[in-house]
Amino acid sequence: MIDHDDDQDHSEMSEVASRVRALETLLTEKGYIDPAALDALIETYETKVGPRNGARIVARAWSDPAFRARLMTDATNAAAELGYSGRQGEHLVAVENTDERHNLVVCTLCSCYPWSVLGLPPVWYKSPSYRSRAAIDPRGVLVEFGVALPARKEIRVWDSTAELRYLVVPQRPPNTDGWSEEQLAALVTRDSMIGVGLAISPGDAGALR
Amino acid sequence: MIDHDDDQDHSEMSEVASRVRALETLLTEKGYIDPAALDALIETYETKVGPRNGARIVARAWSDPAFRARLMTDATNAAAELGYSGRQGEHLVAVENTDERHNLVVCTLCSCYPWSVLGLPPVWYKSPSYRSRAAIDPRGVLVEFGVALPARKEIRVWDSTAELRYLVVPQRPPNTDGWSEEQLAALVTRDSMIGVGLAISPGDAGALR
Amino acid sequence: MNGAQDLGGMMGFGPIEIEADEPLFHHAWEKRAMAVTLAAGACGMWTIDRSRFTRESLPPAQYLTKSYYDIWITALERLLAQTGMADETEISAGRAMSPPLTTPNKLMAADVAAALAKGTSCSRPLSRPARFAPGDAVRTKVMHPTTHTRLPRYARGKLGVIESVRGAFVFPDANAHGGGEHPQWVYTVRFSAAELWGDGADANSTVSIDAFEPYLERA
Amino acid sequence: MNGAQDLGGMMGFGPIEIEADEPLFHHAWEKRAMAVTLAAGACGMWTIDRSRFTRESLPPAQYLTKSYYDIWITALERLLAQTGMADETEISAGRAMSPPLTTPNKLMAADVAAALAKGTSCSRPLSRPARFAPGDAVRTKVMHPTTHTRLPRYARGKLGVIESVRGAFVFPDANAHGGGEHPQWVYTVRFSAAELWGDGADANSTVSIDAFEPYLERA
Repeated sequence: MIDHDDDQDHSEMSEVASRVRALETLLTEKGYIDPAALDALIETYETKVGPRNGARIVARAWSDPAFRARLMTDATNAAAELGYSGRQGEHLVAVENTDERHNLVVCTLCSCYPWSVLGLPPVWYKSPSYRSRAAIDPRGVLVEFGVALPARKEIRVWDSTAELRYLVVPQRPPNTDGWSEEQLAALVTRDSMIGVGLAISPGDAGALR
Repeated sequence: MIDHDDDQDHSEMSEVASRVRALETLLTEKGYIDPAALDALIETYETKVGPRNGARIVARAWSDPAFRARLMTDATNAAAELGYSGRQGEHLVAVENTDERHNLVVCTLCSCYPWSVLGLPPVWYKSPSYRSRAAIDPRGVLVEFGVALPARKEIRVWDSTAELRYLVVPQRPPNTDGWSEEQLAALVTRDSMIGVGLAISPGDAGALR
Repeated sequence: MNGAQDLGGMMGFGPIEIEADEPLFHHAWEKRAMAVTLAAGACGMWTIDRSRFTRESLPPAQYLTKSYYDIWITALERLLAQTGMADETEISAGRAMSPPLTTPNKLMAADVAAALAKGTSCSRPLSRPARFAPGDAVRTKVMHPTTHTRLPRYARGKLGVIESVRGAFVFPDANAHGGGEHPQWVYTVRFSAAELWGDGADANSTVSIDAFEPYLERA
Repeated sequence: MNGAQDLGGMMGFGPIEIEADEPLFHHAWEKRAMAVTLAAGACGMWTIDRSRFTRESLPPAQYLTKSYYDIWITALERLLAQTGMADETEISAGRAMSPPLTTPNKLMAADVAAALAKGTSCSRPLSRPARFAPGDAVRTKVMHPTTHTRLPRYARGKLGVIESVRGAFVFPDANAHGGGEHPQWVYTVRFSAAELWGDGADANSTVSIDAFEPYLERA
């Protein structure tokens, strides 16, 4: 699944590629879809709607206590203040990590994910491995992501079984006093907003994920 | 799966066939198995141990009330009286259909089946379709097998989750007074001893299954 | 339905395949699959609940073998055939051979930004009051419908506590099957790991689901 | 473990494929697969419980895709490698490249009839009395071990009645993992369909499982 050049070879993937092409041609010929709309949809998620949106929300919440309060009360409207709204974020809920409590988001039944603030979900989020284990063994799942939490730290798993979409607000790393929202946002990884990671601590070499 | 000539073509089945051949060769070379023992195992289930064993037990139970009583109390020993014992029948239990009650056997967790009296299980018995539905929708499963029971008739499903193996004793068909055990045994289908069928009624055209 | 989609608590799938610097798409076809699924959905011929049910109705061996975008595409093919928007011959051939149906809507390129920014709210007004309040003890129902439901198997017949009342939303169990929206109150219900998983469960973790009111009974 | 083998109550597999005049084997290789599995098992290097666990540990997509004899063969390959009876190179190549292990037993052709007629009893003497008697109300435990168990998911946390005390048998949950036989009393426990499946269950059907004593609590 990590095959980046594609659609030419004779792999199983090519069979799917040709089915997708067939559908696009068929639906265009039937007049059901506008091919240019497809380009616009792709461009939106490639360039406009992604985890940087969520990171800016988190950085604002870290910086602005009043915004944080609004975010925790009504995340849908708080996100909209920053211009992030819409598809698969219509009913947004923010859940906050603390010293005592860590939050982890999953959709065991399909792939529900807060698109409006995190973009499209990564493959692992939709995989049977993650979906099967997040609810029954969240601590073990976190270890696989390199996050070893002490046994005394409570883990709250949120299974997105209805139309609510969850955004984890990770803990603000230490030694970031006086940082700008832009600087802070660079510490907020996508994984930290799903709850499988922590925000980057200044000085950590780790790349954003 | 209904491809009877095989092992030559380039199908997926051939890949399995070559793995089986590889294992047999390897284990023989290592001295772990005796290839002639494999032939003897196959011959046993092709010619000696099969549903005719169970049918003779049922016919005897229909004919001999004392045997029936022993069968219902201790099926392992009752079957042994007729010479049927051993592998996957070490702990046999007989369950009897009546006017009020129908019995159905399944193994939801694998493919447990009373080999000593019914031989090797059919493909459908081991299939996810049967194993998934027999416990939750036994009446619907029976309809698929052509057996429509009235709603007032109790269905007892036996999920073979331990080492007990269940043999259903179907109801004796009417109009068989004075029939010999051999004649009666011909009415007892394999399916009727799993509980997905009934014994053949005299005059029915149906072939044995 | 208890299909292969109901994965919570299942085992045997091996480690999570975490990919460093994962690209947004792994194949060019995935982009088109995502977009064609969204654009076809925008025609308004089916609800999101019906499309979820169509995906979870795939044979389990397929559901567990296919990549997620392939699941989408396979379900889309089925939906097109079921609704009569295209027949199977057209889908196989990849060209139109019969006149189209009239659809309620068509997503044009110029409207994409606005449509995505607006989204599709599943929230609905509901005059009757919510039956439960935060702190209430509830037990989820034992039920195994062959139809669509959003109550996962692992959380059936379990004792939990209402954490939040989230508002009233379209009821997927009815809406997926053309039964109408029948809005219901939705609650976040929290369960201890011990309640859900029993012996050996993590002593310090909890799991919540978002449960529609008909899934719940007062405990 | 909650693997793909735990199929009771699952949905989406379609109609049962009933084959008229089904042959005993569908391919020549199936005969050999059956026989080689039995003969290899007769070496005494693993228990039936371990072989069941090995089969159910196959990735779910494989378990649900392979034919049953292929599941046997795939598990056999794993068992040979795990026990050191053969290594993966030998298994791929189909020939011996290293000396064999000494095994407790070897099934010779002349002994097949007697071995099959004798079988392998899992019954064991147990001095402590059975905890439950016919008619007792019991509740099955809620447990989700990652290890082998014979308590299916659909029958966990459920109220049933002891129908029969079947005797004491090797305990698969321990024996599958080299933990010894730890014999336990086995009971046939019967549940109403309503208890197991809730709303919409058949009013006039029941399901029994054969439950090892540690699966049960007095209700």
